[in-house]
Amino acid sequence: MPFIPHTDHDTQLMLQAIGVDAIESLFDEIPEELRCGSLVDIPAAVSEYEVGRLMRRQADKDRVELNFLGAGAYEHHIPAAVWELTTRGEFYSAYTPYQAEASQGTLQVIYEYQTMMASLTGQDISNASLYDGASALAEAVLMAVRVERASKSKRVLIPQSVHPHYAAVAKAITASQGIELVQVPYDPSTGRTDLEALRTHAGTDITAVVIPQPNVFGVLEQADEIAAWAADQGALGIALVNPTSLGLLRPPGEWGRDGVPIVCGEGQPLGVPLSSGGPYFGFLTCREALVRQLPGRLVGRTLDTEGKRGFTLTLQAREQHIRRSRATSNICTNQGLMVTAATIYMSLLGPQGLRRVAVESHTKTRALAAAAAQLDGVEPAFTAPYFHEVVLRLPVRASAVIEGMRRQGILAGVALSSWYPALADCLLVCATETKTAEDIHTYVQALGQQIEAAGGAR
Amino acid sequence: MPFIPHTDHDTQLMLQAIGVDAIESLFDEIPEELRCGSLVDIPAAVSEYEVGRLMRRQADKDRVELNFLGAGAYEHHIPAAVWELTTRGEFYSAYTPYQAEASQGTLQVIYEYQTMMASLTGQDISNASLYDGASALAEAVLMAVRVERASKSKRVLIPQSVHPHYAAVAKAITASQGIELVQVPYDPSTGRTDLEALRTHAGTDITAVVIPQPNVFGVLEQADEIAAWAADQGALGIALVNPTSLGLLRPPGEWGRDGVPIVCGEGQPLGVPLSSGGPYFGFLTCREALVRQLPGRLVGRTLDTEGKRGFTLTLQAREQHIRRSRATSNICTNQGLMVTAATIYMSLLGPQGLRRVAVESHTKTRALAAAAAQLDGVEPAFTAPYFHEVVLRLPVRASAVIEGMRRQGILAGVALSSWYPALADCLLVCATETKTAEDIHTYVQALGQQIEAAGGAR
Amino acid sequence: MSEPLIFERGRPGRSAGAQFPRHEAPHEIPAQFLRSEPPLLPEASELDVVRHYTRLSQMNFSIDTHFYPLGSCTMKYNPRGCNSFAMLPGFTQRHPLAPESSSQGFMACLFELQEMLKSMTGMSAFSLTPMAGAQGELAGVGMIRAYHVDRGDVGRTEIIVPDAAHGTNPATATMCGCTVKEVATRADGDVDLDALRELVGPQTAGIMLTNPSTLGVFDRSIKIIAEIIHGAGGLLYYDGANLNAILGKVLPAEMGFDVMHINLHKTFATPHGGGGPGSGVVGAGETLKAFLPVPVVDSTAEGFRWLDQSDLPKSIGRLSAFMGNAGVLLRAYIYMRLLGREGIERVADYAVLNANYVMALLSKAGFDIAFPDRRASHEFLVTLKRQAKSSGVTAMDFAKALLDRGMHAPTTYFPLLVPECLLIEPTETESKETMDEFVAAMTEILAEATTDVAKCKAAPVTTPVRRLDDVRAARQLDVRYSPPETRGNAQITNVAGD
Amino acid sequence: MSEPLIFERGRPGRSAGAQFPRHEAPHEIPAQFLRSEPPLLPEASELDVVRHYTRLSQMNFSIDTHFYPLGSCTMKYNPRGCNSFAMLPGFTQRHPLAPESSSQGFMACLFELQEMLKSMTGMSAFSLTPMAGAQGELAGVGMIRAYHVDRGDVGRTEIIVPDAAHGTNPATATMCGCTVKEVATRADGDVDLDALRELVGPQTAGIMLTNPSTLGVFDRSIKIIAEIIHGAGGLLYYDGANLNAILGKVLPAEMGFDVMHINLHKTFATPHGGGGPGSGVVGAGETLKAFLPVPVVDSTAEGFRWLDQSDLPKSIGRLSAFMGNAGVLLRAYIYMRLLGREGIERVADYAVLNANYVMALLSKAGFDIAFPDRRASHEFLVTLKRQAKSSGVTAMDFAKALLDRGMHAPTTYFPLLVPECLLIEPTETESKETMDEFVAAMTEILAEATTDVAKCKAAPVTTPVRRLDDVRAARQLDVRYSPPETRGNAQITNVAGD
Ligand SMILES: Cc1ncc(COP(=O)(O)O)c(C=O)c1O
Ligand SMILES: Cc1ncc(COP(=O)(O)O)c(C=O)c1O
Repeated sequence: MPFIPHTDHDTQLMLQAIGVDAIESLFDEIPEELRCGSLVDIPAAVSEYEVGRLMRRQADKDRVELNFLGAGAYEHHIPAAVWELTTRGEFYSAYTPYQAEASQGTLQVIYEYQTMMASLTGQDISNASLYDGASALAEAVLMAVRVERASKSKRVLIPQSVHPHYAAVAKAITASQGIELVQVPYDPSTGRTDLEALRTHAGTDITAVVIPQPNVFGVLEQADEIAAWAADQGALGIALVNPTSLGLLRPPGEWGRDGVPIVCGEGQPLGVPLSSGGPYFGFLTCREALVRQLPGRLVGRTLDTEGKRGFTLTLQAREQHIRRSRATSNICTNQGLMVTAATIYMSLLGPQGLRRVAVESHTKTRALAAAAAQLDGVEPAFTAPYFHEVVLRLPVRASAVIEGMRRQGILAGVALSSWYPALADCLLVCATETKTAEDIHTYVQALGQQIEAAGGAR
Repeated sequence: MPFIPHTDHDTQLMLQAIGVDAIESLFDEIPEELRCGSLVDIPAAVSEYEVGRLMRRQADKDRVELNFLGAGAYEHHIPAAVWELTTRGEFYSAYTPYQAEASQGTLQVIYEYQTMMASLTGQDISNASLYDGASALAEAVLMAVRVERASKSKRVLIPQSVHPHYAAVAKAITASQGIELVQVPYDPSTGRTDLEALRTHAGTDITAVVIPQPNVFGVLEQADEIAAWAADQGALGIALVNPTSLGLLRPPGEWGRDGVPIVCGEGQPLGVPLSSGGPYFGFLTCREALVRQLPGRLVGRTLDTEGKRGFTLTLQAREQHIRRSRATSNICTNQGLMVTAATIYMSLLGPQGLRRVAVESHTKTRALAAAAAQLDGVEPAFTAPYFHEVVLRLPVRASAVIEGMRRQGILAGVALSSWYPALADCLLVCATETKTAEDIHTYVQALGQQIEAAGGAR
Repeated sequence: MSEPLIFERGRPGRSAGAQFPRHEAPHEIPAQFLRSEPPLLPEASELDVVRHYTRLSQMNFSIDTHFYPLGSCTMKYNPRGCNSFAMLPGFTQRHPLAPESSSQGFMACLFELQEMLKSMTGMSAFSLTPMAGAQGELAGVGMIRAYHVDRGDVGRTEIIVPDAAHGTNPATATMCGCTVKEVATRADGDVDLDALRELVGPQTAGIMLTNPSTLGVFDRSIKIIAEIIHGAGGLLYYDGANLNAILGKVLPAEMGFDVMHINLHKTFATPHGGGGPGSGVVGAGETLKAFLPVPVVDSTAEGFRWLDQSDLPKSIGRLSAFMGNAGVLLRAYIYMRLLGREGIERVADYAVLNANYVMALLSKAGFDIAFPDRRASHEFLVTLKRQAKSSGVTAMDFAKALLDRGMHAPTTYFPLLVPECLLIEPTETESKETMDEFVAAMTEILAEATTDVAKCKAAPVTTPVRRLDDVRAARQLDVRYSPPETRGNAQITNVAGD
Repeated sequence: MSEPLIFERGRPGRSAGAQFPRHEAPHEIPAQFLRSEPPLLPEASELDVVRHYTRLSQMNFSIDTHFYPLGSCTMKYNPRGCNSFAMLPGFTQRHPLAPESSSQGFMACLFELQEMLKSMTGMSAFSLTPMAGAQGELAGVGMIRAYHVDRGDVGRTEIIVPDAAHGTNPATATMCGCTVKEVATRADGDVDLDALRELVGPQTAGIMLTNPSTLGVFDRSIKIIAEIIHGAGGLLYYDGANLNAILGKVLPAEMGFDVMHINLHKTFATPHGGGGPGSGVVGAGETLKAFLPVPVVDSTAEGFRWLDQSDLPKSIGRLSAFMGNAGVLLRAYIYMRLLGREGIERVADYAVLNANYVMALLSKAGFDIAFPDRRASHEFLVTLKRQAKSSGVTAMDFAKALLDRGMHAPTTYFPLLVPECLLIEPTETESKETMDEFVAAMTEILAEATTDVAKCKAAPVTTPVRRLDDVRAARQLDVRYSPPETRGNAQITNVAGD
C-alpha cells in the first residue's frame, strides 16, 4: 500500500488494542445513509514511475524556448543552491513554527527575511508573507482602512495602471466590507497615472491611495508626487512595488516628503520560479506605528530561559487563531517555503547582485525596445522612463503576432487588448537579465516576420 | 570572485599577519623559470546562469525517447527519494569517514549496504565499493590470485561470454602482474559457455574461473556446473553478477556444491542513473575466510567509550594508507555516494520490490523478443534461457538498423559485430520494467521498418 | 547548536560572484528614481549561504525527521516524487500568462484534478484558485453572500460557527462582511441543535462546519443541522480541513453541504513548508457553482481552455493574480494519481485506525480522553486538566517534554473549548512502532509529572534553545536585525505586545 | 542522537508500494536458477526510509555544514549548480553505449574538458577515464612501463617514491608489477638529491612525485630531480593531488613531468560523497601520449567521436567499463567554466594565502610548524610531538577536541614521516572569519592540553557517539547485521584484526 506502513499483522494487533473486529467498525458513528460507495470515477493507482512518465509528457508539452512575458511574473536566474536548500526535508516538511524550540531554523529564516524586506522597501516591519502580490494588495487596502479609521468613506484610489488582475483581486476580497476602489486613469502618452485626474479627488475623504512602481506597463510613476499628494489629503499611501527594482530604485519609505507607510508586492522575482503563477508570495511591510493592524505572521527575537538568543512568533493577538472574528485577517497558512527560497536568493545575490539584476533587466529591455523600433511601424507606446518592461505599439493587432511567435518558440508578450481595449495594438514585453543580445535579435526578427504575416509592414 | 570569499580588506589583513606585501610573495620558493603565464586558452568565466543554459543545450541534444540498450548499464525506475536524499549536503560534501565520530551517518549507511550486498550475493562480507563493475572484476581476479597462492600459474579462465569491456579492463589492470586470462568460448547455439571447452583445461593449475550470470548476452550460464568444476580443479570461483537479477535468481553463495567464494559486479542497476557510464560502483563480496585479501574499505560495528553502538572503518591494515606497497589494492577514493544511493534504493524496494523489478524486466524482454520474432527473418540468436536481455538475429547487419531507429527516437540495442564478428547480424536488446507494452510495440514496428529500409524482408 | 544571523556572517564587499551578471551596463533611469543607499542584504559567499541555511534547516523538526502528530494539521508523509515531478522544467518555467496553446499539459493536470475532486466530494464543480484553507473559506462564504444578494435577499449577513471552530472560520466571516454567531457544542461533542434552532432566521446567510469537527468526533446530527439551516434559507459551508477522516466514506455533498474547501496541504500531502504554501480548492453544488472564483479549466473539443469572468459572469471574481498555488495543485494531483481510487479509499481507514489506536493506548495509560465515549475520527483530544490541577504540569509542559523525546508536540490549547488539551493526529502514514514509541513517551512524561515536576517545567533541553520568553518578544519587539553601527535608532523597542 | 538500523525499523511485509511495479507477470525462468529465500533487504515504508536516511545524514560533518580543513583532500565548496546541471535528464539518462550521433552534447563537454586540462598542465593529451587519483596513478605508471617495454627496455621495473608519499603511490607501483624504492626527504622538506642519485639506474622505470609535496612545501629542486631521472632513462609521474597550490602558477609539464593525474574531486570541487566518487584524469606529454587509456574524445569535421584501442594501438587499454566517472567529469567541466581563466588563476593565490595565514597565526599561538622556514603551499604541517611528550595529548586528541568545537579535524598522522602531525588545508573557499575561529579553537585546545588533559582525552562529547573502540571493531569483526533469529551463526566474530 503506497505510503501506508501497516502490515496485516500490525492492523490486527491495533484492532485488538482498540477492541473492535474490523476497521469498518471505527466508522460506526457515521449514519449508514451517509456512507458512499467506491469512488469509481477516480482512476486506479499508478506507480511513481508511471506518474513520472505521465508528468514528463505533460510538462514537455508546455516547454518554450524563449519567454518575454512579464506582467507580474518574471523570469530571473535562480541560483541552483536556492531550491536545493529550500527543498531540504527539514524546511519542506515542517509545519508553521508554533513550537518555537523545535522550529528555530524556520523562525530564524523568517527573521532574516523580515530584515531584508524591511530594508528593501524602506520600512520598519515586514510580516512573514501573504499569499501573493495581488492578495497582498487586498490586505494592504484592508489594513489601510483599519488604520485610517478617521476616514469614513473607505474610498481607496487605485490607478488604472495597476495590474488589472491585482485590481480585480483587491475588489473581490474587499468589496463585501463596503470599500470602494476608485480608478484613476493613466496618461495615454506617458503611460503614467494622470496627476490631473488624481487631483480631481482632492478634498473628498480619500482613505488611501495605491501607488504602483513600476506600473503594469513597466513605466515609472511619479511616485514622489503621488505620495506627497496623498499625504496632503490625509490619505495613506500604499506602495505596490517590484522587489527586484528596489535593488536600484528608491524605496517607498523615501517617497514624497515622508515616505509611504505601507508597502506590498509580489515576491516571486526573488528566487521563485514562474510555475504557472504559484506558489509565489506576497510581501507586506509597514511603519512601526502600524504594526497592530498588520495582517499575517511576525517573528520576533527574544531570549530563552538561559538568556540565549532565540526566535518566536510574536504579536499573535493580531491573528485569527487568537482574535478570531476580530483578527486583522483570516490568513493562517501562508507561503513560508517561498520565503525561505527568497531569503536564500537575497543572501546569494546581496546588494550588489540584486542591483545588477535590476540594471541588466532594465538595459536588456531597453535594448529590445530599441531594436524593435527599427521595425517599420513599431514604437514604444509611452514616453515615460520604464524599468524592465516596455509597451510596444505595433502596426497590427498585438494578438495577431502572439501565436505565430509561439510557433517559433517565443512567448512574445502580453497583448494588452483584453485589459485595455484602447491598447489593442500594444504588446507588453519584458526582457530580464536572462536574455542575451542574441535572444533579443531572435525576438525582433520573429516579431518582424509575424507583423509581416499579419499584414503589417516589415 | 566566484567561490572565493576574500574581500580586499581581508586579504590585506591576512598578508599583514603573514608578514608579506603581496600574495605573489607566497610563491617565491618556486623557481622563476618555472612560472607560467596566463592560461590564455581557457575561456573566460561565465555565470551560473550562462553555464546552466549551455549545459541545458548540450544535454537536450542527447535526449532520446526510448532506450533499449543494456549491455552493462540498465535503465530502471529510480525513486525520487533516492537522489533527493543522496544529494543532501551532509552526504554529498562529506569526505571519507576517517573521523568516525563525525561520520556516523555515512558509516551506518555503508554498514547497511554491506549487509544488503552480502545477503543478496549469499556471501559473508561485502566491501564498501570499488570503482565500477569492470574494475571490480579486475580486483576480484587479483584477490583470487592472492588467495590461491598455492596455484603458481596465475591462470584465470574467463568465458568469452563475459562483457568484452570487462575482459579488457581485467586484462589492462592485471596484465603487469603476470596474470594470464584465458578465454573460454561460448556455444554458438545456446549462447552459454561451452562446458566441453572449459573441461579441456582440467588439471592445468587453474587459479580461478570467472562465472558471469547472466552473461553478456543476457543468457543464464550453467553456473552450478561451472562452479562445481572449478571447485574440483581447486580453482576459486569468481561470480560476476547483475544485482537486480539476484532479487530473483539464486545467489552465487549457493552455486554448485559449496557456492562460489568471491562475487563481483556492477552496482549501477541499484538506483544509479545511466549517466553516460558513471559514476557507478563496483561491488565485491566474499567468504569470511578471505577477508584479509579483500580490497577496499570495510565498515565494522563496535562500541564507544560509553558502550554505545557505533560504526568505524576497520581492517584498514589491508589498505594502501597503512600497508602501502603491500596493500591489497591501491584504491583510496571509492564510489561512496553511489553506495548511499544504492542503499536507499534497496531500502525502498525491499525484497518484494527488487524481485518485481527482476521479474518484470525479464517478462518485458521476453515480450519484446516474442513480438520481434513475428517479423520476417528475426529470431532469438540463442536457445538458452535469459534474464532481461536477449540477442536478436536480424535478416540484415544489426548495425544497419541502429541509426534509423535512433532517428525515430529509439536506441535499438547493441550491434554485436564489433565485439563478436561472428554475430554481425545480431542485436543485443534490453527491456526493463520501465517499458510498457506500447513501448515494445513501438520498438518492434520501428525495427520492422528499418529492416525493410536496410533491404531485409519485412 | 546555534547559528549567527546571515548578516553577521557576511562582510562588506563579499559576494557569491557566480550568481549574478558579471557586468553592469550603464543604465538610463533618471537619478530621482534611484536609491541612495544599498539595501541591507547579506554580503556573503556562496559557501557562507549554503552552510548557514543547511545548518538552520537542521534546527527544525519536520515530518522527514520526526513524528509530528499535530492535530488538525494532517502532517502525513510528503512523497518526494510529487515534488520532483511538479518541479520539472516544463512546469516551473511555464509563465502564468502563456497562451493556452502552450499550456495544454499543465491544464490537463488541473482539469483532471477538478474532476477527481468532484468525485470524492460529490460537488458539481471546483475552482482551484484559493491559496490556502482560509482563502477557500473566503471564497465559499463570499459565494454564499453573492448567492443571497443575487436572489435579492440582501439581509442575510449572519454566519453561524461552532464555538469549537478553527479561528479562520469566524475571521473569514468577518472579512466577508458578515456577523459571526457562535453555536454551542454539546457535552458529547456534537453541535447543540436546540441552540442552533434558536440562532437561525431570515438573517442567516449560512453555517461553517467541519465534520468530523475539531473535537475529533463525527457530528452524527449533520443531516438535521442541514435541514435546520436549509430550512431557514441558509447554506452550508464545509471546512474540509478534516477530510482525511472521511475520504471515500462520506461525500460532503451528501451531508448537505453546498460549498466547501479542501486543504490539499493536509489531505493530499503537499508539504507545509514551515508555514505554507497550501491550497484551499473550493467546490460547490448546483446552487452555488455559478459563483465559483475564476479562472477554472474547461475541456472542449479543441483542448483545454480557461473560463474567466466573461464566461462565468456570476463568479465572485479573482482571488489570486494568476492561478492560485499552481505548483501545490500539481503535487496534489500527482499524489492522487499515486494513491488512485484504492489508495484514496484507504486513507480514512488507516488515519482513523491510527487515531483510535493511540487513543485506546493513552486511555489505558491513564490519560483523560476528552470524549471517551466517542470514536476518534482521524484525531482525538486528551485533556490534562487533572494533571494541571494536581501537579501544575500543563499541556504546554507535555508538549515541550515530547520535544526532548524526539517527537513533535500535538496541537496544544485548541480547540479553546477543552481545557489543557492536546489534539493528537498521527495520520495514516505513521507506523505502529512509531505510535507505540509516542505512547511510551507520553506515559513516561505522565509519570514524570508526578515525580519530577521541575524536569517537566524545564523541558525542552535538547533543542537548540530552551523555552523562549514570549512576553519579552512582544514587549520588546525586535523583528529585524540592525547592524551594530545603526542599532541605536533602528532597533524597535517597547511596542507593547498584547 | 542515535538511529536504529534500517533493518530494525522495518517489519515483514511492509513496503514502499509506489516504488515498484504493481503487478508481477508469471515468468518462465527454470526453477533451478531461482533463489529459495528472499535476500535480507529492509521491509520499510517510504516514510521510514526517508526519515531514516535524513536522520543519518544529520550525523555527518560535511563541507556544507562544517569547516573541513583536511590536508591533502582539498575540501573546498562544491557548488550546487555543478550538481544540478550534471543531473539534467539529458545527461543522467544518456546510455554509455548510445551512438555518437546522439551523444554530441556530452562529447562536446568532454572534449572541451580535455582541452582545458591540457592548457593548465602543459600536457599534450588527456584521457578522462581513470575513476580516482589511484586509478590515474595506475594508468600513468602502466604507461611508463608500456613505454619502456615498447622500446624493448624490459628491465625497468623500479619506481622511486619519496618516503612522504601518499600510500596510493607505492601501492600503485606494486599493482603495476614494479618494485618500490623509497627516496628520503631532507630536513627542509625537499627530496634528498644525493639519495636519489644513488637509487637511479638502468632498472629505474620512473619516479612518482607530488609537488608541492605532502609535506606542504614546494620542492625547489624539481628541475634537478627531473634531470636525474631523465638522465637515468626514467620518466616522471606527477601525482596531481596537490595541484590546487600551483594551478596557473606552474605547469607540471614545465617541471619535467611526463605523465600526471589530477584529482578532479580536489582541485575542481566535485563532491567527495562520503568517500567517492572521484576522478583521476590522466595527462601525458609527447613521450607517453600514445599510451593513454581509452576511450578519449576526438573532434573531427563531422563532429566528436570516440577514439578506441583500434585508433590508439599503443594504449594501455581500458580502465573502466565505459567512460570513467562521466558525471564527475561534467561537474568539473561546469566548475571550470564558472571559474574561467581568471578564476582558475585565482585558486592557488587564495588557497596558498589561506594556508600561510593559518600557519602564521598558529605559529604565533605557540604551535610547532613542521617546516617553519618554508612557505606553506596550500597546506602545512603542525607537529604536536612536544605536547604529546609533555602532557600526553596527541594529534588524535586535538582532532577529537576540534570536533567538539564544530570543526572537522585536519588530516592526522600523515605523512608518516612527521610525528604527531596535523596536515592543515583550509582551501580558498573558506573565509578569514572561519579560519580565525579555527585558530581560536586550536589555541583553546592547546591551553586545555596543559590545564585539562582529561577533557582532551574525553573528546568528542558532542558527536552522536564518543570515541570508538577500533580494536574491538577489528577483533570482533561485525560487518553486517543479522536479524535476531539468525544471529547465532551468521554473526562473524573473532577474525583477528591487524
Ligand atoms: C479546521 C481548520 N480549518 C481551517 C484551517 C485553515 O486552513 P489554512 O491554514 O490552509 O488557511 C485549518 C488549518 O489549520 C484548520 O485546521
Ligand atoms: C597526495 C595524494 N595522492 C594520491 C591520492 C589518491 O587519490 P584518490 O583518493 O582519488 O585515489 C590522494 C588522495 O587522498 C592524495 O592525497
